[in-house]
Amino acid sequence: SQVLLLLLPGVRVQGSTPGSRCDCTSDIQRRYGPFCCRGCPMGHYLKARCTEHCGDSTCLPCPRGTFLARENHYNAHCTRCQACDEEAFQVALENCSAVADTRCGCAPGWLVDCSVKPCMANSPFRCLQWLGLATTQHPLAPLSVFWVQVLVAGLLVPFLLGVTFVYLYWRCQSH
Amino acid sequence: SQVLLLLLPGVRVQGSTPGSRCDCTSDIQRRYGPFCCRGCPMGHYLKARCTEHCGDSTCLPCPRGTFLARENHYNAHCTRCQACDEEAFQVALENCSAVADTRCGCAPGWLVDCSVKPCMANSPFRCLQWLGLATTQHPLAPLSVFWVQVLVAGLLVPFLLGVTFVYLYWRCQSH
Amino acid sequence: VRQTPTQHLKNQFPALHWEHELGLAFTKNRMNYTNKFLVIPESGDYFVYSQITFRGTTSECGNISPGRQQNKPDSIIVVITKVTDSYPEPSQLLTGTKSVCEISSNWFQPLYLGAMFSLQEGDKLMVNVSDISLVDYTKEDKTFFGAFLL
Amino acid sequence: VRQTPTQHLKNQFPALHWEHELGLAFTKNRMNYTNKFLVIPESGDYFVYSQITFRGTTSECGNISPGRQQNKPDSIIVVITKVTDSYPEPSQLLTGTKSVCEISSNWFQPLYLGAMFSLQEGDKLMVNVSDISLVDYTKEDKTFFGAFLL
Amino acid sequence: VRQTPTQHLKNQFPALHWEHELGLAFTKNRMNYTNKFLVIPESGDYFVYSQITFRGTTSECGNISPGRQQNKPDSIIVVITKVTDSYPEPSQLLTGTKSVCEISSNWFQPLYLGAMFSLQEGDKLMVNVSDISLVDYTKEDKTFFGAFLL
Repeated sequence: SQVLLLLLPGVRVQGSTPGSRCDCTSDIQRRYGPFCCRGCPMGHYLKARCTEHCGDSTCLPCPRGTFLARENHYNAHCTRCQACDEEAFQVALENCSAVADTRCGCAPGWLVDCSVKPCMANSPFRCLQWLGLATTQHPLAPLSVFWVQVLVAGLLVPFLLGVTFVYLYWRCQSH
Repeated sequence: SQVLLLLLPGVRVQGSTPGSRCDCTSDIQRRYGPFCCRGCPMGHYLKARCTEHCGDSTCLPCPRGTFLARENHYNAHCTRCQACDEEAFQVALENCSAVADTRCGCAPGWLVDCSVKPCMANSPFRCLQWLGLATTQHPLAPLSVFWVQVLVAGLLVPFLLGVTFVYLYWRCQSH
Repeated sequence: VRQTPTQHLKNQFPALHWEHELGLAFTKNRMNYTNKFLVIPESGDYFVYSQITFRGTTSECGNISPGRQQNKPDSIIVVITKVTDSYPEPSQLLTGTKSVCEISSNWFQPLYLGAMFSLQEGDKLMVNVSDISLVDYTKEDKTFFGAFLL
Repeated sequence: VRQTPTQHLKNQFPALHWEHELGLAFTKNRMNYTNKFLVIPESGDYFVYSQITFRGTTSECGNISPGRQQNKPDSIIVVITKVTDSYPEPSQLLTGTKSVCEISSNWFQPLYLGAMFSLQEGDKLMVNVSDISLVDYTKEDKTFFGAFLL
Repeated sequence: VRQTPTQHLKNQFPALHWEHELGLAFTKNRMNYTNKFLVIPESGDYFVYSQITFRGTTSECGNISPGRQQNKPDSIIVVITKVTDSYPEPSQLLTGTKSVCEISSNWFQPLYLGAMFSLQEGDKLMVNVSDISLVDYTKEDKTFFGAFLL
């Protein structure tokens, strides 16, 4: 069974500045069989190679949702834009364009909370509401409730005993 | 696309004791097509089968880093030697040879600490320094020290207060 | 085929929507993708595979308090399901199921599945997950689904 | 090939028995299954794969008490082993090994393996597991084993 | 291709070195291995796969003390990356990423990846991991990497 390829109307031929030297050794051109072709600009993918020496490749714009950030390439596919993790309250600080990936981050008033340690460039992260920082950021974990009890017991009991002791001592002296 | 096979110079033909009976039924020989061939010795792999009845197979020494521990076999590949886990401070008690795998263990003065329970033959293990046993094997985990303190404070303080209270009460009554 | 999840089916786990043209995703040789299904173009033996990366904030089960009872774990499940004209009910081809009881503030982990099946022309394959909100759909190299004729 | 485990072999981990005809299980093109072994019908490159879903009640290791020492984990292991006439010892082709120290009342998780090997006619493949009692053999889409010629 | 890891690349995670001739490892049909890369000999659809077994001693996150806050987990990551002449940046084909917060004294677990890709002659594949010191390179059946033309 064969692959179905659609010829898209509105193809635009891309190329670098006309007249620049063409010898296939510089980064700008690349040899494809007998010809030396110019690469595609950023935001475009290679649809077809050039058909004459030092000719321009046929390059098409990256479809919506994809991008290619580098110049003078021969990639036949655009890279897919990443999606921001809405479950982690991430927002797109910069939407994906044909030349740059989505930039995910936190909305103003929200805090970036890296999900792992150590935190690296593309580590997963969550956005925490800055306002309710006291409650959400460090919610009173059930475990610290335990500690409050220990504290209370550890202070209160000696205090009560002390008070009883002083009272009795005072009563004893006053007789 | 085809596989590239290189004929190696210096091939040595191996075989078991000459003149032993050859009837393809014993373990020693094995029928390959019309012929009955002798197997390869340990430390060698089968390069080519025998070309005459009861002939010897062509066997080559196992390359460095591989081994075959058994006799009279027809294996075309040697098994790769295992590596010792340096991150777990393991050392090679016996380096890999053409006839035996690496034997990993702990250096003298180090303790084998199996990483799993139950501990089986080839379970992963770490080497712990024996000398500092009191500190390393069961170092008094910082956690239990904490609990000892809580215990002491929780018991001792009320006890002392109680004793003082009884003493004073007794003195008060006796006046 | 890369993944953009939306909840649709009633009686099973929700099925995932997939991207099938952009980036690393592609369909060829008449393998078709429509509305959450890969449609088998010709009868034969296919290798079917998928990875779903799940992620979540900590589960109640992972909440450790002194003298706590042992809690029941949550779970993450991925199922590759076949829908066929020859039988009115979908059948589960592959299932990855894992308990989750993490003590950390959040967790993430992949489940991978892959095996060979004899499929008929017109059979449809989809991927169902126990909870779509736990699926990490942010990058196509983490969550994917595919099939090829052997 | 689907899975009905019984314990048999001595020196390695126990090998699993498999269902090879019913349900999703099938053998074709002279690939044969006998007594726990898939038998390779012709020499060539094969993709060999298996998934074992393990499940258990909580392990001692996961028992959290204040001031506890860190325990050693249990482990779950699956090995795809080759037995060949050309050499008197089985060889381990693929191994999935995972530590288990769950704090929940019970746990379940899959281990998946798959890779390409050059195999000879008559070679036999089997699946060994560290503890058969931990294998979830209840459904064929959770625990499976297969191989196909490339 | 079996695995002997050394750290090399700058901007991504470190890439692993592989053994490609000894034991179970082999290259054939002009598939080439040089300096951490599998080099694609002819354009076509390839199934690319890898398993990395990670192991480590317990993580800070798993340290349970009374009244502890929930810690952030460590993580283990494996990425199969493609480097191509047609584009100046490597692209991530497959990613396995898992959080690690184990309470036991040590832990070990595999991450498996596998999928089909259209690759061009001369494309190069490598495996990057988040931390080479966590990779279990001791046995070739636990950590491996391969690709074959469909």
